Amino acid sequence: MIRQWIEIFSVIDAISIGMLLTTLAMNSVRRIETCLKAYTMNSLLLALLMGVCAIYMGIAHLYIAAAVTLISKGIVIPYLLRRVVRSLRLTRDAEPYIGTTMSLVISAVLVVIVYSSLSKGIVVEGVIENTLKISISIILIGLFIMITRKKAVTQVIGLLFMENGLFLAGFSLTYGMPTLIELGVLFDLLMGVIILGVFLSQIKKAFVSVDLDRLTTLKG
Amino acid sequence: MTEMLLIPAIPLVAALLCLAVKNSRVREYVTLVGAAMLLSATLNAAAGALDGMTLTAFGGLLYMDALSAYMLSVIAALTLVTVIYSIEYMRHELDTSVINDGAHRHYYVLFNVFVFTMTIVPLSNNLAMMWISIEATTLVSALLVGFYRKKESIEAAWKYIMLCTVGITFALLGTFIMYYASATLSGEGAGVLEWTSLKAAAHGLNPATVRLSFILIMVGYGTKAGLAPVHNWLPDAHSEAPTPISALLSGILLNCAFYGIMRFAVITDIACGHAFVQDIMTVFGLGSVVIASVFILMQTNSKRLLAYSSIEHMGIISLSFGVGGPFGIYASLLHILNHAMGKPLMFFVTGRIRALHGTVETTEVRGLLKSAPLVGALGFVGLMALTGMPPFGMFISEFLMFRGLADAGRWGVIAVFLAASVLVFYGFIRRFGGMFLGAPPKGSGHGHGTYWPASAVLVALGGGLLLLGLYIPGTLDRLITMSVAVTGGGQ
Amino acid sequence: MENLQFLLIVIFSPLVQGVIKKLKAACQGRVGAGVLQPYYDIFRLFKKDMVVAHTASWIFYVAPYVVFVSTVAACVMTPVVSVEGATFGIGGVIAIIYTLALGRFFMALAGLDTGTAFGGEGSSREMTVAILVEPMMMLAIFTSAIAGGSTSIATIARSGSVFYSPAHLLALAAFVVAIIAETGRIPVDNPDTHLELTMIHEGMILEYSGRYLALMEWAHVMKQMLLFTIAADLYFPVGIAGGTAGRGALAAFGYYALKMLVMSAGMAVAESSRAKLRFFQLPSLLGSAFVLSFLSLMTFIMMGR
Amino acid sequence: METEGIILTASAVFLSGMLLLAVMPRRVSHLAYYIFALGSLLFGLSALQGLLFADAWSLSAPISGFLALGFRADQLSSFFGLTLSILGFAVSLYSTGYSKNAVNPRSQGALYGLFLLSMYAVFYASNIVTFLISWETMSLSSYFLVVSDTRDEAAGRAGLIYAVMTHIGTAAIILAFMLLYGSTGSMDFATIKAGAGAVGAVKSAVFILAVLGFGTKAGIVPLHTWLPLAHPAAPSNVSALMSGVMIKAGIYGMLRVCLDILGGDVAWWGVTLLAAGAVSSVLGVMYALMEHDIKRLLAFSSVENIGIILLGMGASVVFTSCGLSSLAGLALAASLYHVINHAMFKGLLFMGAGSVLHATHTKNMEEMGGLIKRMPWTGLFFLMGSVSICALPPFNGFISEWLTFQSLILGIKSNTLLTKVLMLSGGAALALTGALAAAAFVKAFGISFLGMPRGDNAAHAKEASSGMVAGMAVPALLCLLLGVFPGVVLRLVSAIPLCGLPSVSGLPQEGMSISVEGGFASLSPVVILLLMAITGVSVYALTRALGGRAKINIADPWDCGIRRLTPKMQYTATAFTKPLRVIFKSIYLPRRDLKIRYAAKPFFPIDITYHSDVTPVFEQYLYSPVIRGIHGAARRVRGLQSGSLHLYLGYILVTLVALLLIWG
Repeated sequence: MIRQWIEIFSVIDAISIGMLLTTLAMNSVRRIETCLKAYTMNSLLLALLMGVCAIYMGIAHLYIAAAVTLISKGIVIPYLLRRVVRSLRLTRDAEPYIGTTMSLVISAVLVVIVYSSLSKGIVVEGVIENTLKISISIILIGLFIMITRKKAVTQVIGLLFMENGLFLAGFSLTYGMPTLIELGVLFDLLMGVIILGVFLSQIKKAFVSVDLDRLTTLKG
Repeated sequence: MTEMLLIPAIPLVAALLCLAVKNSRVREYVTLVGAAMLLSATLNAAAGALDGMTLTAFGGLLYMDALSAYMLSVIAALTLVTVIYSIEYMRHELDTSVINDGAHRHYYVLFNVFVFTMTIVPLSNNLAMMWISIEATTLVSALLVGFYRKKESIEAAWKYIMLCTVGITFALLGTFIMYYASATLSGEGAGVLEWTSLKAAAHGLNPATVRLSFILIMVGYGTKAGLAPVHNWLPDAHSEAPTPISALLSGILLNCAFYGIMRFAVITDIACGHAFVQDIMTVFGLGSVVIASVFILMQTNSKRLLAYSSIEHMGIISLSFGVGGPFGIYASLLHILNHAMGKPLMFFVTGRIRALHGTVETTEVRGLLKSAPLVGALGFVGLMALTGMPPFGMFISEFLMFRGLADAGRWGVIAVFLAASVLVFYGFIRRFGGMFLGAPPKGSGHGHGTYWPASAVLVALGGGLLLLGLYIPGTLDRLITMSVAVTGGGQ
Repeated sequence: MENLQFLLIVIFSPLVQGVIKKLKAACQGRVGAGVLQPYYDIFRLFKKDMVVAHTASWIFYVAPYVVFVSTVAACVMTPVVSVEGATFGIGGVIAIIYTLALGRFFMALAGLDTGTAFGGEGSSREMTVAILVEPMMMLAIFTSAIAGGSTSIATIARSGSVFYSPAHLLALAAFVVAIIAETGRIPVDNPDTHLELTMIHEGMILEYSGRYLALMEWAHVMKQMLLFTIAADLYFPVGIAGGTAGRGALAAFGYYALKMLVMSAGMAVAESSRAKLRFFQLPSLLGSAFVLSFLSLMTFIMMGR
Repeated sequence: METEGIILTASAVFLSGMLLLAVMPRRVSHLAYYIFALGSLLFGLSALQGLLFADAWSLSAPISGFLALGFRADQLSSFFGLTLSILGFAVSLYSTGYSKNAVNPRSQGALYGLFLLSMYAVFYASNIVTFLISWETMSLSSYFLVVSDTRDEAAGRAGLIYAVMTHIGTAAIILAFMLLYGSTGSMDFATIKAGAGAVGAVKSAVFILAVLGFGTKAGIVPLHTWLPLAHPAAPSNVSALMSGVMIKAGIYGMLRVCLDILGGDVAWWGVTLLAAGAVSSVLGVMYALMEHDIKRLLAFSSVENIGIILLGMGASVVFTSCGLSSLAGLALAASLYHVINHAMFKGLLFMGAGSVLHATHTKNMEEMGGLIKRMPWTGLFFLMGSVSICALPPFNGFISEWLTFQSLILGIKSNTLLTKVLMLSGGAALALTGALAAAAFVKAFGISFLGMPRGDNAAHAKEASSGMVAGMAVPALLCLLLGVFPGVVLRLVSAIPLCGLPSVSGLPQEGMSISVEGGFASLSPVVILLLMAITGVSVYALTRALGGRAKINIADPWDCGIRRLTPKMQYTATAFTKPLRVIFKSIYLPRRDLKIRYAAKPFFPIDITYHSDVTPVFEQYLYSPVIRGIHGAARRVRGLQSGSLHLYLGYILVTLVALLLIWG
């Protein structure tokens, strides 16, 4: 009976669109704290979506996946990042390379491209039909955010957005891979974030700031 | 089974031991012995593969066929070589107190872990597993790139990890899509992402889906493999990492990433037809060669120059793999070996130059043939080998690539490639030739402690390149041919 | 017998020189020396002692013989009064020109050998002139060779095929200039002066004396008569024994003597009616002659005659 | 003994020599060159067998599954092999003396051996991959020999240009071969030749590429620029081999690909070759004239001689296209004859230049003079070389140029107006070349060997060591013999099927004399020689008869009475060619700068410095702009790697989007 509810209100689409919106929001947010909030929101939505699917399909290990996502992406990673940000005493991001409106337009274009190229190419059906497109859009927008943002931290956040999108995609395509693999992937990402944190503090030490414009000594 | 599990186990154990022991000498020897054992274990397994047997473990999670065996032997051999040189290099760093003992341990631990992650790549049959191991190599090697904690090295490491993580994200997406493609065909289950089963089912896969997945894989793993135009992390990382690590990065790490592409390419080849794979890999390959050639022309930092040459050679590998056919894939695999010999040789040479002159700027060094004959002579060997001159190995692989391209009737590609190769040669001979020839400046070449096994290794690499230029030993020939068969090329 | 006709040139060349000098004198309203004067000079030189520079090497001693010998060899290959003869098969006109070039080569070396400025100047100018003359001579000869279907003078002379056509007249004009240049006559060179700045041929042999000078001079006049002869064979083969309008040997002698006389006269008139050109004006003269010979060749190819 | 056996032994001899050099002490390293001489002899023996008894041996060894090293000898290869063997033997003898003052004799010796061996490999290679390997080994070993004197910065630069030019050439060659392979599906020359009919459309592309590629090595104008840099920079014994044989490898390549494999029956190919030949010969010798560096002079004259060879080759192609096979044979015979001749006298001249350099420590002719008195043998041999290269009878250069002249004049028999005009113009060019060459070598020999010493080094020069003299004697003698007995060479040449002489009415060698095309022309150099000898003797007798014993008084040369003629007053090399600089100024674009410091203007100068040279047209107006363009472009492209991480991420995004749009 819940399944009907989910279908009627097409909950999955709703949640994934929510994720897309939180990602798009990144284009306008400047305060780093807020960026982190947006990310946390995005992750929670992802976990929620997994949970819903778990209910919808009643696959046991999806609950595990949802739980793991909730813990790692919704709690641990934001916590780590917040610590780094605090330790580096970062408040605002520098002005991005591309203004808010322009970047929103570009993000929209990206979404369009994804939709068009996917609809003529890969054929997916069922509940995830939209989710996949949305997830790939999220990935591209995350990358776009990384391109526009100047501070290292915000870039990391952009990367994390990409990974959420990736998870959404992976999830919608695979309904949760064999758990071992999933854990491995998660572990890798976690390690990645930690190492990034390490380098962030090293950058702060070496370059006095985490403003990426200074990281251009190696060229040619 | 066990002999296969031995391969990743050895470096892991070595890493733990290095973590434990206090004495720096012991660390070196632990790593050295580990590398030697790794090589023997690999060759043992490879011998098995030569008899056509394929090994599997953990319910098909790990798997080894001729191709994996070939890649593993390259990895193991180069590891041993690099360890021997590392000893000389790191001792020099200790003696000149560039690093302290802690860093020394740090280095060897990471080194072994790095090797461990790289050995997993060719062994993993499950494509997601492969992705995990490749991502792991990035994380570990990033720490090695940033080893010196200098501004430049941190910057390089940051760019490296950022770009590769982004790239690899797409690779994972591609893997998911591949999973979806096969899942829609043969239902859920653990075997769905196993390369063997995918290859078996490849005919039935939805071409559009597979194409999308391969594009993402190409961009993702391509970033890691240093294919232009997504190669940008490579020159920085190679030039800033400790020299032995540069050798590992360019000699095998790039090939590990490319190995991922190969495995996917095989499936895509069957699913979407050869033309698609050929086109996309030619685009990336030729692009890399051309871009690299232009950058080599103007480069004065010898390590960066070598980094760009790595891009060029990855381009060649991709180009020849893309053209396929009986010659193309053989050429590609052979070129992997040649590159894994030539590039470390050249990196070690620059390492010794750095130890002698304290710089790797080509404009500041002259007359090495006089001041350090061995380095100078081997440097010339490496130079000629890397520019694809006969009678050295790379000429043979490039020649086979030409043959493949000629069979495919791609004259334009050959012409462009030849033009680019002229630029590459010009850049190399102009920069390195200047270092080796001429009269050494007064008071230069203050001798530093050279470790004779390292010299032996240099000579061995040079000799190997010469040998492969004139004769390819039967076993090697057979192993490569079998690997070609694995990829389904050669028909 | 007819293989010895080259001796005619060897023997009578001083006479031709004498005749030219006499006629020149006549043109200039002088009496001039007797026509046999060159013989006297040569014989006198043979008897004289020699003064040789201490800077000279063996090249200096060998050169006169090489020059003389090469000139004689060239004469042997040239039909004089009869086209019958085995010696014409030795080599055609190309061989003749290159044999003469051998002589020039050594003369130029001899000029440099003693290390005097005059010698160097002479050699330098001689080689320069040669560069301008030799190709045009060759081209002029190509025309005849193509027309006569052979590069052997005898054959060309025998086949009196297409003479007095435009091509041949052009070639003849070029060849005359070539002769003037090769024999070192006005307006290219002045054979009578030893004024430093104008010498070419005389500059090279300035250090020579006695018998060596004799050989050099003799070779020079031989070369002059040889070139006259070649011109006669190529462009006026009438009356040459064994030719188309073949006469007996005696008549042939007559014709030959007549031709030599006419050419000597022409030479004398030309020389006394013109002034010597500045050295750096020579290229325009010789260059135009080169164009003439090239035109002759082209016209022949186009018109076939 | 089986020819294969001889070949293998010879190669073994070479390798043993190279290995021995590694171990033998520095002092005795020159002995290795005797071993190389022996090896060359053996190779020569096998080549003679190949030519006389037409026994074609073949050897092969596998590289991998698909590739094999293969060597085969047909008459063409044997002819070039023979040429190489003769010169290789002579130069090796010469090197026993010359190498004593080398900077690093052992590595130089080893490279020398490798260089010789690789040239044999080039001539005998029977398939594409073998050819390319040998070709590049040849280029590399010569490159290392050029730069082997590491103290010499100029040599380094020359080496760089040489290496890059030759690599460009190789690229063209590879493409040409790949086109052949692609259209015939075979790597083996013989098979390719058999299937050459299938080449079809790309035929002309192959021709152009081959001319570019091999022409770079041969030094065709304007691809010659590396040659006058690299040849002088190399040690003189190597220069002799490079000019004598290595550039002929380029000729061999053209013969092999364009004439042997593709049949060489396209008129415009011949026209192209003729034009290239004419330009190269004239410009080459003109630049040679202006050189004061004796080795650069010789190098430029090599360009000229390559031009002459090409004239013959082009004529042959034209005749083939007209179906005049006999004339084609004649023309090719002329060109091959010139190949061996040039090997002899250019090798000889470079060795002579080497001895002079050895004795006077300078390559600048302005500091030489009077050497013939101090170095009689070297002087004599250099003179013989000069006479031969000026194509003066009775030496060998004359024969080949005579044959070339004949074939060009006979061009009148070709069937289009263009070819007729071009061939006869080629004849004109050849005539001009001959005259210019004479001037150039009067200068080369006269200024450096005659007159008074212009410097102390020249004044105290010593004759070269016996080994070097012996090395020079061999080609000197051959210059004379090949000039007097052309029948021998022509018989060897006629063994080459390309010349097809057995079927030719031209050149039936009746003993001593050669006659062309049914008596169109005939020549018997031996008779000319005899004539000269007889006349010489009789003239001497005559002079004795007329004047008795010569009474010679030694005195100062005529000095206009100023009492002391200093060497400074001699004609210099610059002065000697001044008239030509003026006459041909439109080609030379001469540059002069005259500096006079006065004590009191204008009549009392303290000193006058006069420097005059000619503009290197091709370097200045063809190569420099191109190179500058490439560098500029590369510099601009480097902006792509700006160091900004954002940009790099952008590349990833753009690439992905582009791929999605193309293939997604």
